[in-house]
Amino acid sequence: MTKMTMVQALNLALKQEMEKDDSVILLGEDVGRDGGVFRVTEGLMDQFGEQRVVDTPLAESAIVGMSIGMAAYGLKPVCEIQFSGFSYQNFHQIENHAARLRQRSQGRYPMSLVLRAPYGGGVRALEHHSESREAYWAHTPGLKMVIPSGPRNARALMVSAIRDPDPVIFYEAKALYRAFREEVPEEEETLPIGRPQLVREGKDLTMISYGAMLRPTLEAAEVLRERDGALAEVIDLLTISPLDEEILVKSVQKTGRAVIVHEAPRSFGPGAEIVARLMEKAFFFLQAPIERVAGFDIVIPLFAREKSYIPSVERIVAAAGRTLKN
Amino acid sequence: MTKMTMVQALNLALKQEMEKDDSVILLGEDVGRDGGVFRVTEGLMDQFGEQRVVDTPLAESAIVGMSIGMAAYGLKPVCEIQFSGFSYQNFHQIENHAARLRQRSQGRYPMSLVLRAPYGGGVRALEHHSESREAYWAHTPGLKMVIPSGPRNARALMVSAIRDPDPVIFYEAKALYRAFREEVPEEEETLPIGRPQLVREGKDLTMISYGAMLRPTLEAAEVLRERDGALAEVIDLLTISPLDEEILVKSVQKTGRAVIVHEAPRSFGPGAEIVARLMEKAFFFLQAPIERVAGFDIVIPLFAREKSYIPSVERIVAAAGRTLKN
Amino acid sequence: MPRTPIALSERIEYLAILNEKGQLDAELEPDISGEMLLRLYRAMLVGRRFDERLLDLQRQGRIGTFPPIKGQEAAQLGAVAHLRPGDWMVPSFRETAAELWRGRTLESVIICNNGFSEGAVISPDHNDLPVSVPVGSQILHAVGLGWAARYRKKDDIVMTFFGDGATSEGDFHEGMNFGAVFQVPVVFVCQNNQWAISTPVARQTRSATIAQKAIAYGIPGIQVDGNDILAVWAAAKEATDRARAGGGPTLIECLTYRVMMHTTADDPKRYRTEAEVETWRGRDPLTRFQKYLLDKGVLSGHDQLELDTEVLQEIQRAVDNAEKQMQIMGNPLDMFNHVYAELPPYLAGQREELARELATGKEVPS
Amino acid sequence: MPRTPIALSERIEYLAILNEKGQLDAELEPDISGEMLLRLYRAMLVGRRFDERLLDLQRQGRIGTFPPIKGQEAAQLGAVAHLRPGDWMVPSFRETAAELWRGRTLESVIICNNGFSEGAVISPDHNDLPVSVPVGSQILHAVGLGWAARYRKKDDIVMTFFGDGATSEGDFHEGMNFGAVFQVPVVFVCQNNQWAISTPVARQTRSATIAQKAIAYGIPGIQVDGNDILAVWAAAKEATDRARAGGGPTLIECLTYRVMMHTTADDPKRYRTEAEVETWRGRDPLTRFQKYLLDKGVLSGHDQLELDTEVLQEIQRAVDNAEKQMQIMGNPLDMFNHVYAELPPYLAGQREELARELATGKEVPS
Ligand SMILES: Cc1ncc(C[n+]2csc(CCOP(=O)(O)OP(=O)(O)O)c2C)c(N)n1
Ligand SMILES: Cc1ncc(C[n+]2csc(CCOP(=O)(O)OP(=O)(O)O)c2C)c(N)n1
Ligand SMILES: [Mg+2]
Ligand SMILES: [Mg+2]
Repeated sequence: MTKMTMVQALNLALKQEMEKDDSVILLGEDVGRDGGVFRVTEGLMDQFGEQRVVDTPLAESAIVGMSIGMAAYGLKPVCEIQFSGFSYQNFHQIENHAARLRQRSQGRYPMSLVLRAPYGGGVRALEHHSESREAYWAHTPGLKMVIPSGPRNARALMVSAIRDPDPVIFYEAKALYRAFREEVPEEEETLPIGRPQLVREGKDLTMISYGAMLRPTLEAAEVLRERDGALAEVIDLLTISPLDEEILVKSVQKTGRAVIVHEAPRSFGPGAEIVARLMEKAFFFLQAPIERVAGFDIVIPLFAREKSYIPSVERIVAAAGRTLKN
Repeated sequence: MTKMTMVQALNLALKQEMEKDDSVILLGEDVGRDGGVFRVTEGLMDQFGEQRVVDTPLAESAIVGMSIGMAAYGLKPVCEIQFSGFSYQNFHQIENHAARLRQRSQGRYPMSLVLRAPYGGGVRALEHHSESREAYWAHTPGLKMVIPSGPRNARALMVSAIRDPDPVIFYEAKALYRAFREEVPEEEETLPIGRPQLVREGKDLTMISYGAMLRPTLEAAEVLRERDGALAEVIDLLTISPLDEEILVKSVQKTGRAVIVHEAPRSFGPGAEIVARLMEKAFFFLQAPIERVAGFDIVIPLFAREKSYIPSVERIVAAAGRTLKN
Repeated sequence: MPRTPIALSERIEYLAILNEKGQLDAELEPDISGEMLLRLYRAMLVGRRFDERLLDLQRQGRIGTFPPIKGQEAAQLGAVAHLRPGDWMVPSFRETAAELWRGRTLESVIICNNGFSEGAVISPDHNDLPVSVPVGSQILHAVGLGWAARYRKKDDIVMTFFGDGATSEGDFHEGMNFGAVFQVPVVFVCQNNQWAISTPVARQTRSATIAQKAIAYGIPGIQVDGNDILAVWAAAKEATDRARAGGGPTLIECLTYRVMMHTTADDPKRYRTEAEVETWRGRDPLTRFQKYLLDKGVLSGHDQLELDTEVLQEIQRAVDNAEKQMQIMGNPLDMFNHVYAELPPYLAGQREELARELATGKEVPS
Repeated sequence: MPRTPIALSERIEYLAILNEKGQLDAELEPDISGEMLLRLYRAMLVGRRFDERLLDLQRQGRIGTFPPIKGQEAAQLGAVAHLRPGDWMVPSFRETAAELWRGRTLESVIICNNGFSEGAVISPDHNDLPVSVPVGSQILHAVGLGWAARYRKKDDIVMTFFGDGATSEGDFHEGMNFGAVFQVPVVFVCQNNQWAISTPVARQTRSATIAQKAIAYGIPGIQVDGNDILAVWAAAKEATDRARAGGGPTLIECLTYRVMMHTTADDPKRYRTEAEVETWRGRDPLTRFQKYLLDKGVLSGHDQLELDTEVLQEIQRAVDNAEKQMQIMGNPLDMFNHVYAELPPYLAGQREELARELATGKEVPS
């Protein structure tokens, strides 16, 4: 095992899958020579050549549309959209085709395609570089929407995403890229797509989060324990959609309380669906209204004010405190 | 008052606003000579000329991007996207700019822009012509998302949308275009954007819907009264976002039960947000889990099977029945 | 350092071989075998008669909205005839004749147009994509397929079709550009049928031809009389040969005409004159080709009559067949098929909900 | 009906006036007043020195990521100088020199680059759009503005800037096409600085020039030496005059070079050689123009020194000013401003939530 950043872990996943399977092709803006603007694909063009790591012209719809053709041919394209804020240029290719080609061809064509995109705030980036809009994809039938929360699960989920027969939108939190290191085994590791993970056991409250928000959520859980003696169970979604609510429901049936944390705008955001699922399956266990700690329903501000936008440990603790008071 | 279809009522709204204000400009594919594929803009090019009703080349991003420029100049473009299924071609123009230009220019430029698009199923249309994905826009800060449920409110809301200083996505249910007629007054009528309407009073249950689903919801309410003597209160959202939950919350505080009905896929759909709002503000009044009756999380089927996809009166009644049993 | 004219490396040409009266420019006549000529003729005939029959079915409410192809048979068949089964055809939505050439059954077209996705099947021994409704979007898939074929060192090539209207979409541009930069083996065939619903091509673009747009991408472009199957054949042969030989993509503009309505939901009288349509009826690709074949002695008057009957019978059988199949189609649960390779749990739950609902005969629980 | 070459109505030309050594092609010398020449020179100087200062500030952590413009001053200023205040400039994100010309303050640039949206202000007496990061997207706004100006019967024109990379985006294509079809008064200025981050222009497009893409839209296109402010001036004069006279849009390709990194987050050593950069340093637009002005006697060695000091002082004042302003900026509640004309109720509630949170000094309620 080596200690790796998330960038390195993702790089490892790509490298190993490319070594194993010559149908895995990387493409996108600056992914080759430059190694990607965040260096996730660093060194891969040197190792695999220009035929497998493809620097494309600057056009997102083309990157995705071309990937769709490659996937229909039976390749496994992993395309990069430089920032998720520019993935709307290819929205129609995803909605109209990637999410449907299996269905539109009555199962004839597979659509093993991964769309990687950095998302979220916290790195003093430019306008349009900090959004968190996974709900768009999550609401689109035919897609899978995956967001890892650290180097090790990022690597394992990326391997699973590449092997998945369906299109996977894979958001990578910029704030996590180099935030911390984790032991990542050299040998292959996968994680099932569509399965959230219990990452901290508790009994008084269920906290649900993912991506860059998992760590402040865990910190908040720790504050709650230290300060109030309240034991929070924490669940890392990992897959936003298709959302499997089983583990969430079980936890809330036990704790009767829940707080959901994400950076995405609150209204019509991922948290709403989780509330709705818990309403459907755990209503009679609920002892307090479920709280959502989320981005505000505004354009995410430029970086000087980002800190007040993105959910903080304090804000999470406060929400949990309200929930526990009921 | 004349009895009008929704197509005629929308046409009236456009015509009258264009007569009053020469900054109102219509543009889109086939909106001029042809009067729009659903005839909503019929006769307007004859009346107002090619400078005010603009047939554009076939490019949705350009239609919206051009409208953004027009709005920044101070005009009030009303652009048509021929089917909402092709509004993803312009998703980036809406997300990156229309929803933000006011903010991006520190309030300097208004963004009085209406994007009209037919949505939803039920008219035996082609692939990509029947989707209901209002949640994409509703989750986008800076936008307003409006869906009328009949000729009269369509006319009034269209007038308000045109006068609104912010960008409005205006979805028109194809299934309603010629489904029925309503009295529509010749004189001006507006409806506030951002305000749902109570359309049927009741005490046992709150039913929330909008657009084409309002009528089956009302029918279901009638079935419940006749069959079970249960009195359902029915609310027509009209504005999906920004969602004002006040009237929803009041109703559920009274009834303790709610069913939400929409065509859009259930997961991460508009219903989820309504559940979450009611959770926040009416939790302690709830006597049963809130039910969502919605499209399935699949690609909407071609028309032969559409009837099983779109929520039916029976399905709504069944959900209400479950809610009332608790 | 004066103002220097920039010499362009691309030349744009116009090609026509068989004129409106079916008269041949013998110098340019392509060398096509008698057998192939007859196959092409039969395919044009099937395309024409089937289109007419679909219109009847639609008017009788036996199928839904569909886009007639009448008048565009030559543009489609002259091009697609150069593909091998293992090649890829990436259609737009108005290429029924080409799809049938590629082994799609008449039945499947009827079934699809009647709202059953089971009709969207691709002939198992052909590598084609299904009909694509979002205008221009499929062009990019063709580029990806071509890229993949080359990567796999196959000599498969790809042919994609789109309309004049499609050339306004960003995806057309991005597709042409990627195709050119990556030198993929793709033939871009634009059926310039003069209209995009109610928009005439002169309002679609200010360029005098679609073909000259190739200059923007540094690839060869050619404009042909798209109602002249020999011209289409010749241009497409050059382009497919080039693609197969690794010479990269070509843009072919076929000048043709949408003789019918855009789709059966459209009323072209609102925006164009009968006189214009008449002019183009006079340029019909089928009668023109027929005359050529008769002149050439490849076809006799007798063959012609026999073929007519045969084709009509084939279509009738297909209609009967399709209608029989549709009676046993229609399990609503099938709409959950193929959304994912495997149904995720929550969605499986939704399928069960529907199954229960169907089982109780839509009984309302009380 | 043989193969006929199609004659193109568009001619694509190349224009250069002042060569790399600052030597003039006197025949082509545009007639620019001495005052304007000095204004242009000063603006180039401010653009250059400010860019250098921003880089320092960024390296010191006093501002965030920003895109340097060094080497592209002539391409921007030679073009934008033809605009009247009431005209519209629609920038991409690398037009700081043009923005300053149009009355944007140095302070606002610093403030914006330090993450405060208050910096995104447009000079009140100029009609410009703010910086636009999504590549190519702004081109369409220019078309809409131009359309609106013509509709209002104003003789306002619009100039929009974009890079070579932007020409690959669908929005470039759709914008050029709409602009051409509607004959809007828009000048499309492509700063072909040879790179889009790590992608060289040869990999961006297979066409030999960007200018020839105009042929696809049936509008005039011209390629100029973008480091030669006289050539840019001359081409832009022609294009702006044409636009103002109702002659429709023009595409100008300015051949220039991105001498620095893409943004301060980029390391160009990863993908290009120092030798290439050196070559282009030798074509510097500022020294070239300086030599011309000295030769012409419009500028003296003394003026030059004085100007240098003056400009540095101006920049220093702006930095001080901006840093002072930023100390009192930063009420997080301001991020709720301008999202809507009026805050909707639920959002007003969110603002209150934040206000309460701020008021309690992030105290955690227990
Ligand atoms: C992206 C998109 N926008 C709009 C439509 C609606 N629409 C269907 S066909 C069509 C016109 C297409 O014209 P053209 O490309 O010339 O093809 P033709 O119909 O003439 O074969 C339009 C506007 C669509 N299907 N897709
Ligand atoms: C739609 C979109 N895709 C990707 C990016 C990321 N990005 C920013 S600038 C840039 C390169 C732009 O190249 P060019 O248009 O030549 O302009 P230059 O940077 O050379 O001025 C890229 C890929 C973006 N901002 N917008
Ligand atoms: Mg057409
Ligand atoms: Mg560039």
